[in-house]
Amino acid sequence: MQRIGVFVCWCGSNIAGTVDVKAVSEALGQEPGVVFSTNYQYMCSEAGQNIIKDAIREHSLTGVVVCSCSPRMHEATFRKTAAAAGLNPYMVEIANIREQCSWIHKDMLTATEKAIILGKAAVAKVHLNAPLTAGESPVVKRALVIGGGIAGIQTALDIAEAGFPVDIVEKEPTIGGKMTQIDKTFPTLDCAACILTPKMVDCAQNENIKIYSYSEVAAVKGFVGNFTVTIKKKARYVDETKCTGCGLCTEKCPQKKVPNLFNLGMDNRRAIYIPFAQAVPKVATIDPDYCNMLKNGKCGVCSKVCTAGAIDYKQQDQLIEQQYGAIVVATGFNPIKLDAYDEYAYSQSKDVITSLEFERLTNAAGPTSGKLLRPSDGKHPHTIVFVQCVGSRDTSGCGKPYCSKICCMYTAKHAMLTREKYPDTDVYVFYIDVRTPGKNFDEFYRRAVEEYGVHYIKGMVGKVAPRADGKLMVQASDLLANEQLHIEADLVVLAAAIEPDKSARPLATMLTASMDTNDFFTEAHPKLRPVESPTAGIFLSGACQGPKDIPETVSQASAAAAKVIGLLVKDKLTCNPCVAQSDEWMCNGCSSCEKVCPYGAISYVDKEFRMPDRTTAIRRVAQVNPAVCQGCGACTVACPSGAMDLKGFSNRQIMAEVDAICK
Amino acid sequence: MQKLSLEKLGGFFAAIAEKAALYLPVDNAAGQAQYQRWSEGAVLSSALNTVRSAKDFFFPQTENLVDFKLKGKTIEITDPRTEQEDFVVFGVRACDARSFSILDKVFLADPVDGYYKARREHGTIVTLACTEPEETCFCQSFGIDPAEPAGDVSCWKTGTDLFLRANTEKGEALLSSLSALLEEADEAPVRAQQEATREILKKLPLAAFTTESFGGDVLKKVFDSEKWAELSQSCLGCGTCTFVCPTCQCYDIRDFDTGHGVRRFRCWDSCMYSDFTRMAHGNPRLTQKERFRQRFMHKLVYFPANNNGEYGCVGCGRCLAKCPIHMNIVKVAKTLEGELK
Amino acid sequence: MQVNESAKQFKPTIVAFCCNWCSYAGADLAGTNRLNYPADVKIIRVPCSCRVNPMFILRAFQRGADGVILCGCHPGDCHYTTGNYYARRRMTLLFSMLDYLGIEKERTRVEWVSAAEGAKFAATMNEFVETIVRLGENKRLGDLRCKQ
Amino acid sequence: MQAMMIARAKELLESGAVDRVLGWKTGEFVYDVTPAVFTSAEELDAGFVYDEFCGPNLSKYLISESRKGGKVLAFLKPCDTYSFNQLLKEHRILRENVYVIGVACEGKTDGEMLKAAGIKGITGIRSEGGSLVADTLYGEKTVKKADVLHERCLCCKSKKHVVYDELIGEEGEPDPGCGRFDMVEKIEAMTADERFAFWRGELSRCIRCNACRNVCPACSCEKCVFDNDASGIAQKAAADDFEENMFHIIRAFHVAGRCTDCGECSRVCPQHIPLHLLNRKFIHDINRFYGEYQAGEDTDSRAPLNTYSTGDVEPSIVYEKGGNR
Repeated sequence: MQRIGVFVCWCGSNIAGTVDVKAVSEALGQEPGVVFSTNYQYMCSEAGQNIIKDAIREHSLTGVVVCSCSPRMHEATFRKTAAAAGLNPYMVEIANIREQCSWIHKDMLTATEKAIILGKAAVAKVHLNAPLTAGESPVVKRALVIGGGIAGIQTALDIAEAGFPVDIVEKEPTIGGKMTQIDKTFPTLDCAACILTPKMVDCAQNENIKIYSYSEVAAVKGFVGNFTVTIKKKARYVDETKCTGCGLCTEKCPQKKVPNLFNLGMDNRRAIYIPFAQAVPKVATIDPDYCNMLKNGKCGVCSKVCTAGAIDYKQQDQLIEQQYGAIVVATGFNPIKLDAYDEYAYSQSKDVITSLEFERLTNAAGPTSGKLLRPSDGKHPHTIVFVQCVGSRDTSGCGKPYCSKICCMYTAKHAMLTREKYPDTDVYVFYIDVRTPGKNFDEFYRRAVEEYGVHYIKGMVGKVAPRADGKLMVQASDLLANEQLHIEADLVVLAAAIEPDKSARPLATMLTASMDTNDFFTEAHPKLRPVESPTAGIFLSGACQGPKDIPETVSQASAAAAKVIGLLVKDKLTCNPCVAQSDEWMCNGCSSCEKVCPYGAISYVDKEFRMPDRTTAIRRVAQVNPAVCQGCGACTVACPSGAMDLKGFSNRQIMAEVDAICK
Repeated sequence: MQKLSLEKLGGFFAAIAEKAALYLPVDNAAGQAQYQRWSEGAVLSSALNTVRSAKDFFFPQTENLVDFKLKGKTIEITDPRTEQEDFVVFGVRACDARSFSILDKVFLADPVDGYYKARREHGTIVTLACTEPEETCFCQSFGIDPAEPAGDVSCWKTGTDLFLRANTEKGEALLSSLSALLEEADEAPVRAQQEATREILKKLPLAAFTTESFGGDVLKKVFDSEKWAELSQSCLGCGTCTFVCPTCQCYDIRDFDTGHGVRRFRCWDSCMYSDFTRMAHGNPRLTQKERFRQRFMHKLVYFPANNNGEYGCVGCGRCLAKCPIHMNIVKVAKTLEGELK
Repeated sequence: MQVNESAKQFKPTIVAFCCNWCSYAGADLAGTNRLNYPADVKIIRVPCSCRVNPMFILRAFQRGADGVILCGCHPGDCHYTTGNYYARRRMTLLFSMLDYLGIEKERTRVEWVSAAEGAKFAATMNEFVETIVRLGENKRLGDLRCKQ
Repeated sequence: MQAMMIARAKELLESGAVDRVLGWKTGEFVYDVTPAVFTSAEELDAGFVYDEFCGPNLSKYLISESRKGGKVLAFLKPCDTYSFNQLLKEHRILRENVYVIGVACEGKTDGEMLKAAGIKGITGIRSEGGSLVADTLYGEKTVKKADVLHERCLCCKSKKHVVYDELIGEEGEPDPGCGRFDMVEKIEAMTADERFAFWRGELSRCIRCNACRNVCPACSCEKCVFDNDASGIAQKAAADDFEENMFHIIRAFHVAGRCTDCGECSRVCPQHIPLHLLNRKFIHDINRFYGEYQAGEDTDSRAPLNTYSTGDVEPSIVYEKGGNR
């Protein structure tokens, strides 16, 4: 039997105004197990807290009920009070007689009656409370960033700056991501490379940062504070430590017909390559699909010309295991495949290109060295049609239901730059809506229309038909003028929707991090915890969480870094003690609980039990990892035998409250 | 012996119901017979027997023993019992009639069970002779003659009449109170019916079944038999056999928190249940085999040992019909018999 | 459905399970804004709507509740991301079963109330209490032993 | 059929492929077969039976049998295999220790139905085409097989074995048109008052013998909440109408999405309460609200209550759909 103390707060007149606090403390004093009951003007004041402390000591209370404001307000306060007096903080329960009683009722009698019942419920609950102690788990002071795009780079740099070691895992041979392929950035129009490459170099030079390029995450074990991650370093057949990046091999390699993916296949590279001049690490990589030596053992030119002797045809994939305290996901995005959009003739005509391909066509390091020429005949295009929302805001099923967010702005940029460089070109932009929220975005868009005379037409393009003479017949509707348009275009640029990188889904499974139906990672709370995954210790940076432009990505990257730093500075993590717990004797090992756990906190072990008939049996039973469990209780209802219960909100406790309220 | 024409049966029931609560077997929604309080128009079931036995009337499945009320911090104890009304149970078969003598040995022996005693004193049992015994019947194995049922009043239902004979003072009292409806009768038709019934009894598949071999000093031998494992292997551990049994009399006492007090009640228990006779230290019968064995040891060995040879079974055959996996006292006895010979 | 004559005198007992993150905060907000709703409603705080076991709801009716309402974060906003989705399925099936057994379906209800929807909370409770008063005392799912 | 099964069982025992055989054993009368484990050819000859009375679903026994060491041969009827599969899914049966032989089933006869059909004092029975001819103490009686089948067999959901190591007899197919939800829909169409009256009438007969629970392959909990005093809702007897409702509602809820509709609960109920109508209500609702789902059909899909979709119907659907007022 508990020895319970009841403390009724007047909250000045906030409670005492409509609730007869004396009557409440007297009535509750009559409840079984209540050995002390009193009321005071402000329980949360120092004087009030002292009343509680003294009572705990004098009456050796084992439980405390405070009838006051919402627990969301002062539960923490009164728990500290109890702890200060040597009582386990989780032996305190709050009866909310202000927000949920005195403030909503005018009649003293009714309010008092209700306050008493709420108090009784709290007393009934405390009777079943048990002292809880928050567990602790150590923190490995090292972070992993998955993805080496601008998001990953920024996060890594910020964490490293704070003095913690960070590893970046990048699946491509170089870090930098999509931004390396972009020519200029809106709305400032400064060149992407100029602002990105210095950051890439910083990463390479920062002793706190280790870059695993041409690598992937193969497995993740553990939980917040200590994850064990297996990184698969793919064989690049070049010894990173020896390669000087001189590039001689990439010129001598006889295999010249390899589509250059960095330029989206618009030109060719060799079988051994360095993606681009500013690559980090600046190390050559052999493409095993095209290298004659690797395919049929005939060639070996690169190894002959390599003075550093870095070429190693025997190199194998390598598995590296590493401990981390926190993991940041920055897997980024890709434009969707446009094969489903025949009406735009993307697969039929070379002169129908995506916006990213357009970036390469206008980039000095691109296939045309920056001159805007038609891919088909290398002629200068005079009429260019930009089509917005290709696959975005598309509920037909073949596209994406969401807005890709960046297209409006980069299209305005493309249109503007084209008109600036080639004033003789006609530029049309077809749009559903032009969305320009963001600093200086709308001004930017208006400049495109007003200063650069880009033709913005509200309406969708119905069909793009390549003509024998190389022209592209663009058929579209002008919704404002309400007329059909036929444009003879030389070049059509499609603003393809963006989607999360394909590697994200399997990764999410490894991390037990949840994803939405579009494969974007879901945040712990859409408003209040936007850079954390619901899974403790997993953080989100950049477009893997939703479409973003560069400034947004960078700010989220830094936000994620801040969260990671906040975690890594801790030596130990105190876990929330109100977590689920499975009674192994009752557990059937049916896996229902595991299925509904959003955190992957439940695992199964085969345990030997001494059965009632004195035999021993191996049984599969659930175990909850208190460091991972967040205490939602989904598992407790999924469990038919009731083996799974939630500390602090146990079945018995909640039913006791129900009983007290209903009697 | 007296009789009344079946046409008058309704009036006869009405007359009884005027003086006391009358219960009789009636077909329920599921087409099975169950005892029901008589009301105008109630039709006596033609089924051989009810699913639940007549023991319910004297030893109900649940009954309140005592109430505790919390007044502030003091506890007030009250007896929930109200004045026991007189009642009549009509249509009890010979097997169930015998079951009362077995229950009496348990509840009326010192210390007397007041709750049970009160019901026995206020209840009048009117039995009805069987005419169409079924394959599951084996009451004759226990010296019961279904054609000559005991009870306060015995009845025989022929095609035209209901014959009645009082066997006890209670019975006399009941019949005399109904004399207006009854006429003196010649026993011949009853005798004829009995002969016919006894002919059928000889042909019953279990006519030869006997539990004699359990009479002697066989306790240890039976208890240690290897056969229990095999017999109990498919037992579900449900309480069907116990709850339809007219002689099972084990109960549990539990407290129910009503929110404003505690109600202490008793309810039937079953030795087949995993928590049967569980004590502070745990459960003395750890496996279903042991619990299963308990039931049959009790009926075939322990009970006769303590009650000069009377078995704890009346051969009503309910468990034979109702066990979900058709394991029953007959199969058990026959299997163990082999061991004893 | 029959309207209870003694509706005026009848003071129902109503249990409201509220998830800690949205609905309980919503209830607090209703209080902060002094939005009145009947005192018949008593709130029980649970971490998430998915913590509510059908057992609790039946228990409430057994002990004399006339109506039970479950409030949680709006689907998609669950603090634990998925809790209310599970709660939604569980309650849909449970309510459907109660209805199937002939228990007045209006006695049970689920509402999604965010931390910002104090007004919605108060309105919902007012409406729910009205419904229950109209239905009258819960006779079909109560336990006679628990009656005073 | 029976002969083939015995022969095969003997082979497997002899070859040492299996150590035990789980099947049905003859009884005192024609209809009282008992699930039993056989360990030798002699035992098989002495008592193994497979006939129209072999209703009991053997799957649940395999929870313990598969853990007793050695390998057990189990004969499973089509509907039994669904239970078996569901138990595999819940990790309750060690598959590697069970050799499953699927046996065809034409529907099983319900001994209780024979009695209900007025066939009493049965001493023997033989099948003649679509009818059963019974010798009784009161003469020969004939009844149509269809009239004395178990309810679950009258609307058999599937004659397909969803899991087996080998088959004896013809393999059948699932039957979506079996009409097993007709009665559920009939009840849904009643008024609330009628439904209440109907269920009170049925459930008030409950004697809480727990046969329905103990026979149920989905009710395989190590310790049932109703037997567990620590659960706070333990009940020994239904001391009040409420407890009857509570027990059956919670039981149905606990097996919702896991119940394969094997019909054992209704088969064993001594009071003939149509308990399957509770489980079927959940199955029917799940099919309607969340898409067709048959528990036991596979071992990898997610149980309806252990998953969700963001577009799920709101509980308020009960007010609109539900049953009529």
